[in-house]
Amino acid sequence: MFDTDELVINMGPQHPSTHGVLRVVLRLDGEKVVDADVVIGYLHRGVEKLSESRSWAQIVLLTDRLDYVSAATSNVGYCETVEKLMAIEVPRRAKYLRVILSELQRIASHLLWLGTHAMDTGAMTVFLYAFRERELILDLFEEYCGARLTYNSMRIGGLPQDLPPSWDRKVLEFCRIMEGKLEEYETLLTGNRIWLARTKGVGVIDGAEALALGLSGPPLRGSGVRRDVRKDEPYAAYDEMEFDVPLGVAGDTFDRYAVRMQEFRQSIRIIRQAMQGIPEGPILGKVPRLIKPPAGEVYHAIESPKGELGFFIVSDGKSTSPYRFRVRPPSFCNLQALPRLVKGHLIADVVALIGSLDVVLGEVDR
Amino acid sequence: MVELVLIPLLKIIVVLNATLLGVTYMVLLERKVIAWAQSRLGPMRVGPYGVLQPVADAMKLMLKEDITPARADKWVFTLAPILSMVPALVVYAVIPFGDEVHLFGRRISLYITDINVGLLYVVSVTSVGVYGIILAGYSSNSKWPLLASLRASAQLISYEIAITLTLVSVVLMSGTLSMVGIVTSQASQGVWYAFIQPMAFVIFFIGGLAETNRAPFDLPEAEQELTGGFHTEYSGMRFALFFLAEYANMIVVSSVATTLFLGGWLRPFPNVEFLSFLGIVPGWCWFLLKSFIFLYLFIWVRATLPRYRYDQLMRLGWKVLIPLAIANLILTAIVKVALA
Amino acid sequence: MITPTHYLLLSMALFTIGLAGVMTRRNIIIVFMSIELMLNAVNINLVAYSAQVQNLVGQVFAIFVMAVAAAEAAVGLGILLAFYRNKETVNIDEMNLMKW
Amino acid sequence: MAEAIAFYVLAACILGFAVLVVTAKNPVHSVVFLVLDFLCVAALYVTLGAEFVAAIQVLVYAGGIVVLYLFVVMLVNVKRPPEAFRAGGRHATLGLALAGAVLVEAAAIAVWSRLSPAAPASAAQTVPVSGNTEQVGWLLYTSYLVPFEVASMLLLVAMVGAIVLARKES
Repeated sequence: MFDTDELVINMGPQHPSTHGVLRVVLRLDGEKVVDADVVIGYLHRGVEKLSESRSWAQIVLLTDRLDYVSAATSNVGYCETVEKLMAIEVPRRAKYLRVILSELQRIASHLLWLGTHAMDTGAMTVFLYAFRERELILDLFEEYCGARLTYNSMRIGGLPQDLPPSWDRKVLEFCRIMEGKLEEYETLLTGNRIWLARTKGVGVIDGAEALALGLSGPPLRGSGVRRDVRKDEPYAAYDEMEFDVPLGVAGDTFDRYAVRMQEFRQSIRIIRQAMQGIPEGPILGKVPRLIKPPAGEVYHAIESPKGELGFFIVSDGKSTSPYRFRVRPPSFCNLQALPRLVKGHLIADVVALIGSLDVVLGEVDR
Repeated sequence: MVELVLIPLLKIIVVLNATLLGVTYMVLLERKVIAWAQSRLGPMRVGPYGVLQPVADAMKLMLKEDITPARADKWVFTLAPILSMVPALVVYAVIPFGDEVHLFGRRISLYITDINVGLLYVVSVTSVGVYGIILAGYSSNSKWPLLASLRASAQLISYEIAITLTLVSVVLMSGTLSMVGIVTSQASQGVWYAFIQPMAFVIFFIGGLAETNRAPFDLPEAEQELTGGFHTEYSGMRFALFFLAEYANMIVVSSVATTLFLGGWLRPFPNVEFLSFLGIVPGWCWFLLKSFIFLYLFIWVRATLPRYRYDQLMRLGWKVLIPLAIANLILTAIVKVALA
Repeated sequence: MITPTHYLLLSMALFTIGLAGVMTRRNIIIVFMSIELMLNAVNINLVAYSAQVQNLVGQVFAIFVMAVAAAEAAVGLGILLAFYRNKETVNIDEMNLMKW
Repeated sequence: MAEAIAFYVLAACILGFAVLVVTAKNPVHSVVFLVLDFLCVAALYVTLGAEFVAAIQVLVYAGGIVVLYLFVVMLVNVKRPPEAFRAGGRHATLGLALAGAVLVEAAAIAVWSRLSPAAPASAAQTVPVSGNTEQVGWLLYTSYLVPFEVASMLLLVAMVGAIVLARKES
């Protein structure tokens, strides 16, 4: 009825399903989205600039606040970047532990994505189921480092502490539970006609365009592009792990969903291998007491749950803090596909698509 | 005088109070059942197992500041919740909760009234309920409620057609529009209409979900899409009225479904002799039990399914349910004529 | 005692109010609504006399009137929407062209 | 007595709401009054023993037609503020005068030509069923079958016409 004119509507920054403080200005023709404009910056805290006046060791805890639902992977990314700059050799046990923590973190992050994505499409039970399992991971992290959200769990050159006793048993127990619960989620969603109707053919993007838009992580792999930093440029101990890179075909919301669901299983697989093959030894490499990398610049990327998380750091070799610090946040790059994805779809698809891109505003705005 | 005024008045008071109490506890039941489905406990703080939670909720809503948005159409804004609450309550006038009972030496029928056009009355009165939603969306002077109210009215009007068509096929079976008459005809035919009209029953249930804005058709109040739907701008008692109306409508739909398809107050298999011991249980208990099963289904569905999209909802209504309902109606008519 | 004359007077008054609305209001939607009021006035008459003479034909005709009113409203509002889309007005005074 | 009270109350409501429909500044208010007016008319039908027509009145008029009006009014109102009721223009004076004339004329006819009370009841068709709904249904499907079918054709045509008219040209 209201099709005679376009309706401009503000979705966010206060909106239940923009996952934080994202603001999307939608131009609607009835219920159909004609155009979308993503407005970001509501959560900008100046992490990058702030890092330039903090010591190298202090920056680790700033990286916690980038992707706050996936702090451990950000920690790994930053520490490895500095290690690369300083050419520090990390002990093998530390590498394995980093893999385990990263993959646990990936599962936790994907669980949060699954819950909110399903919640956005109205399946509220999945949300609580996902949080139930995420709780187990948070408990594991709490036992390891004492924190449940911002772990500060890495140090340049290794890890702050070794595993607590019987932690490994609990991790394996979690893997066992998680596999059963995955079946539960898939029963509620994957075969559900309404879920299929809501996700299949929504927000289709092909591989070439996804690459052109700079997508990475599950959104890119959902379009069928084989790109995974863990495989392509292995870091930590990923070169010793055996795992598959799940790929989508159609590049729609359902494929992005399916890719992540497969990644749960791959993560469990990696955790099991790492727990099995974890060597004994020190957990912290030889690191000078005062961290002062040589002059130079470095870029290093890891595969965070959201995609390729890169750190670009310039050191002048004189001061005890970076000269220039820059993050390549996967959420930020993935988010720029949103206007392209939502065009021509309905409002309900907008929330489904924000969910399927899995953005965290802490990382987008930094 | 007692027969004409006092007893109906007492009945009205009892039904209204029972309804409002039922509605508030329906909210608690929903929270509890969904919580159990999601491996939570639900409300536990107010009273043992949270049984006093509805009281606390009611207190909160009553004491909350009643906000009218700036530049809202104040007059309509106040009227809208009333317009959605009143039809939901007025429908109870024709719902037969049970047969006659003897009380204080009088025969009292367990319905407020039995009118000749009972079913038509239900349909007409519920069709007026859409005004509350449209006017709420319009008068809030806010875009999200407006979008939601458009969705809501389109949805309600579309699914009303399918529902009414299923009702027609039930009327074809019973030969009467009176709610009591429909129950007694099920007794005389010895079968619940759910068994001879399974298609109508299913369509009615799906349509009922849509008519009451329940998941998976809860688009008009989809929090994740429309920040709360048509009652986004409402607070306090006016919001409570919308809330009560929604749950009252759920009870209406389940009561009507019970009456039309599950034999109302009749015991299961009303004409099977060796089950007559079931007759010990009074009729109104059967009625409440059957309605409760429906309400439970409503909650169960909400805990399980994702939400339809607007276009899918319309497609389901117009391209699936309405043709099926029409086909069912024609089939019923043909069979009825062939058998006659 | 309420006689048919009472109903007749009621329906006349309602009809007149509707007529006054048609004549004075410039918003075409309100004009439409006034026409509905007039149709209702007619219906009151039909039903009142049907009750008076114990003949249901009056009620049957009232139902036909409603069917026609529904048809009128649908087409009328359809035309109005089409017009509004082109001219951005609902003022009846500005609707003075057969073609544009 | 009760009948008289019901009639006068309902008549007052009907006329009052009708006046408000015509004079309300905001078309949305007009629509709301129209709904209330139609509900009162339906109540009047009930007092006349025409339950079926009353139910249809609520279902078709209040629940159907007026919703359509509300939609259109909202569409128009959203885009521009409601225009004030401009009484006193040349049109208005003329219109009110005409309406008054019609009222006087009709009232005169009504008063002078007192109906002979109660046309013979035998004129009613004998209908083999009882109950208002059944009787109306019987008449509709026997004596008035052709008009009934014509009316349904009319509705179909109107539906198609409305869709064609309201559709956006693409």
